[in-house]
Amino acid sequence: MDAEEIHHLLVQKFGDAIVAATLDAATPFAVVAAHRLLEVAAFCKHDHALAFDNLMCLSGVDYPKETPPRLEVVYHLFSHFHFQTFALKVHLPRENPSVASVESLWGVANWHEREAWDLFGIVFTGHSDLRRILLPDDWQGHPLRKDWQDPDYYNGMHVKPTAQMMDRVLQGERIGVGPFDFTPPNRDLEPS
Amino acid sequence: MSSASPTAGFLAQHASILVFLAAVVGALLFALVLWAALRPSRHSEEKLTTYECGEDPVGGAWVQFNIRFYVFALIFVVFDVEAVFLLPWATVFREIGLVAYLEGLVFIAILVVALAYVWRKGDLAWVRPEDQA
Amino acid sequence: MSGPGPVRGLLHDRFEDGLVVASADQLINWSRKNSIWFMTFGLACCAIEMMATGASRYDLDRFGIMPRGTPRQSDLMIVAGTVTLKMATRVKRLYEQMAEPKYVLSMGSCANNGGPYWRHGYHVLKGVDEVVPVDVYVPGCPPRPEALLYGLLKLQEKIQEDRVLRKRAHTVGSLAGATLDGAADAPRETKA
Amino acid sequence: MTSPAAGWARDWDEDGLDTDEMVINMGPQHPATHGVLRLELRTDGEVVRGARPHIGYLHRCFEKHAENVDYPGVMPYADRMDYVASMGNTLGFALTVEQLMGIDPSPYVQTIRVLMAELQRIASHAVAVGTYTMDIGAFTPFLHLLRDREKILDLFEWTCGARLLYNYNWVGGVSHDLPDGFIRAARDFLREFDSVTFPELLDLIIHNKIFVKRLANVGVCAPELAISYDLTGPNLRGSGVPRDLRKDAPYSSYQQYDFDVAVGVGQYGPVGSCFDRNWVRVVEMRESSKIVHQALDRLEAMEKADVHETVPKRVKPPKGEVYGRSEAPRGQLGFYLVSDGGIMPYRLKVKSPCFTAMSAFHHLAKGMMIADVVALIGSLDIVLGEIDR
Repeated sequence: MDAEEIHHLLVQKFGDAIVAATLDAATPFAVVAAHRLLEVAAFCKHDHALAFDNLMCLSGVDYPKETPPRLEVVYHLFSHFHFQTFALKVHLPRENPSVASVESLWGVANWHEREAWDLFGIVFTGHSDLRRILLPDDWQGHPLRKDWQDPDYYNGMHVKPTAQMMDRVLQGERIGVGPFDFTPPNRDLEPS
Repeated sequence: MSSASPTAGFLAQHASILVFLAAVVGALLFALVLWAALRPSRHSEEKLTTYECGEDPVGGAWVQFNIRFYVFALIFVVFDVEAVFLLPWATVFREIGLVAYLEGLVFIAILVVALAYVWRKGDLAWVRPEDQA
Repeated sequence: MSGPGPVRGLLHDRFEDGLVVASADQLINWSRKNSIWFMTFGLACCAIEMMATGASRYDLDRFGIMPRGTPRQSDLMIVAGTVTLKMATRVKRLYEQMAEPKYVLSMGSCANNGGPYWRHGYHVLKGVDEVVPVDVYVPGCPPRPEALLYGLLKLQEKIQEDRVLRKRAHTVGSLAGATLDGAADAPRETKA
Repeated sequence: MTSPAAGWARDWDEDGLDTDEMVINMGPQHPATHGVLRLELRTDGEVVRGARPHIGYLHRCFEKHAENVDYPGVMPYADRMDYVASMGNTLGFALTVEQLMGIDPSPYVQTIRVLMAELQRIASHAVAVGTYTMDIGAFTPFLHLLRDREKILDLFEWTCGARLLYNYNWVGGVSHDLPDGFIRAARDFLREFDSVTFPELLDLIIHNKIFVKRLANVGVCAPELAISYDLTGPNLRGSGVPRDLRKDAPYSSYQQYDFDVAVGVGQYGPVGSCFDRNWVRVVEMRESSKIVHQALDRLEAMEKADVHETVPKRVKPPKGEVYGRSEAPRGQLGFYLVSDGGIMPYRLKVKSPCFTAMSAFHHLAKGMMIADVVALIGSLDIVLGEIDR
């Protein structure tokens, strides 16, 4: 069944929980209210007409410039049975965003949600083990947010790109000007 | 055995073994001492930390292992000692006649019974089926 | 964890220059040069090129260069791939756990200075020489197997020049612990 | 089978003596973890009670780069994600952007893309099977397979100058046309591959008694678990689910080629074991060579067209979003691209097949012996560049 029927079925079942939908996009999606997401997702999975038994991809997207500024979580679903795809979206505020975890429905969501927490700071309530997955545990901040600034150091190592050779020369550092010491690295200096 | 004093013949018979042992020990010592003298050594605490693929080891290694690994060690010792007894017997059993030959076989038979008992008791399984689940 | 101590050895760094000692040095260096065991430290794409260099067409065994699994038994650490900040502390520890004499070959532009991930890589270490003293840099992304072989030959030349028995006037680089005391912590400036 | 002696009265109750579990790190620097993956294994004697994979040791901030570099600039970074099969990544990304921009490359370009993708699949599976046999203990197949892979790398190098990371698939076309004489050289490789390499691989390794006994019922993954944890590609087909994007949702004119989808049948044990996943990869190599044969015939019939014909001068897709999927050698590679109409992607999220395969690891590794954990990692055929992105 194509996107319109899926959308129609969802609106019929959940009414106002389906806030908006764009069905003519390259991949059609429906925006779901954050507090009702778990029910809609469970319905998508268990309903025989939809049977979305596979969560293809869960991604966070940061829209700081939209009004009101929001963080989006996008669920791309796929059904092995009907061989159809659909996407659900959830709009979250940019300050301490949180949404129910769908780990109970699709096992793969465990890692996808840990990555969304690690890189965007989205809290998934009810997640079994919400830790950082890609970055070290003592990392501050969530790098994929649009307002991310590279720190200068991370336990003693440069994070900001170190000055390029060009900039150091422009600041007057004498690089590659010589006199060059042609003796091999460790031959004794006095003529032996 | 020749009538000369036992020690004269003794050295001649075992000269080859002694030379061989001396050569082996000599080569070993030479190699170790030479490299002990030549190699640079540089002490640092981090070098002495245990290597666990680059990570900090979690928990100690001195843990209570499963008891059946100890049973394995016992079984190994039993059959190893059997081999120690059989080797000298095997080198001379032609000269020492039929009775000694049969005694050897009885010795082996006893240990085969022991092996069958251990096998049946299930102590030879490295991983017990009930642990697998 | 205090830094590595001074280099000590019974006959090491004892004798003035002379014919016997110089030829003894040559013999020792020749034996070390032709039996470099590198630690399989494949991080990223360069690891696949390192594997291809070790395989049958660009064979490493003909130089006596053989991969080893643990730092305890290896003389050379080929840093093949991008060193991330999470991995950098492990690289430092593995380098410390290697036995003397130990060398480091930085393979690929990621290990040299962060490579293509230099500008926006918030989690990428800008060059492995921030954590370990490097002997040979092999440029390329990934370097061709011939480039890696050339780097290894350059390292062999460097080993051949080493002063094992002869008194060590001043040397640079991490040759057999030749780095002056404490330099391993701040490998940037090699004192003249 | 329960041990025969179970019935005998045991004088001491083995479980009465409490045994501690030891935590072992199969850490970032380990020959068998196919890259920098750390496994925290809770073991009781030899049996793994719990496994916790730690990734992120090769997190190279691909998605941050994708937001600060223009579209053609993202291609080399896409190459470096799954660095063993980089043609597959760039093809996936190029198709995603073309789907958003509505570009449809000429049949000549599509055929070249299929040809290159399938040659890359053979080379990638050669590395996968080669390192897998090395993990299990047989060293020589690794040398043989890498020697044959070098021939494919020669073909790639002849075409686009690089051995491993090619930046070959551009948005709307390919970077270089095939040099003349390429088709004859590719046919030579295929003749030798079909007649010598593949049969040799099947007889000596796959149906080898030791190999079969070692892998037949290790790491069995049920289809439901595979679908729930979104295993894709050879990992899913190994569990008996015949799902292959080249057949189900053909892209880049895959529908014109006839090849069949290799599915694990479990001839030596339960379906979905390590053996099946590896067997599917090997059979896929033969299917790929069949596709390459047909692609070469098609290319000979076609007259040469300009490969940069549909490459746009400035890649500026319209505002919108798309989720493009393609069948990379390691599984279904997804690109979720959000464009705000600028020359740089607004957001590019990559769904990597190895990332999801690894998320099922703690389920599969429970109750295994440590040596089988190594076999399981090899059979999932993970590449850390793609897991950590």
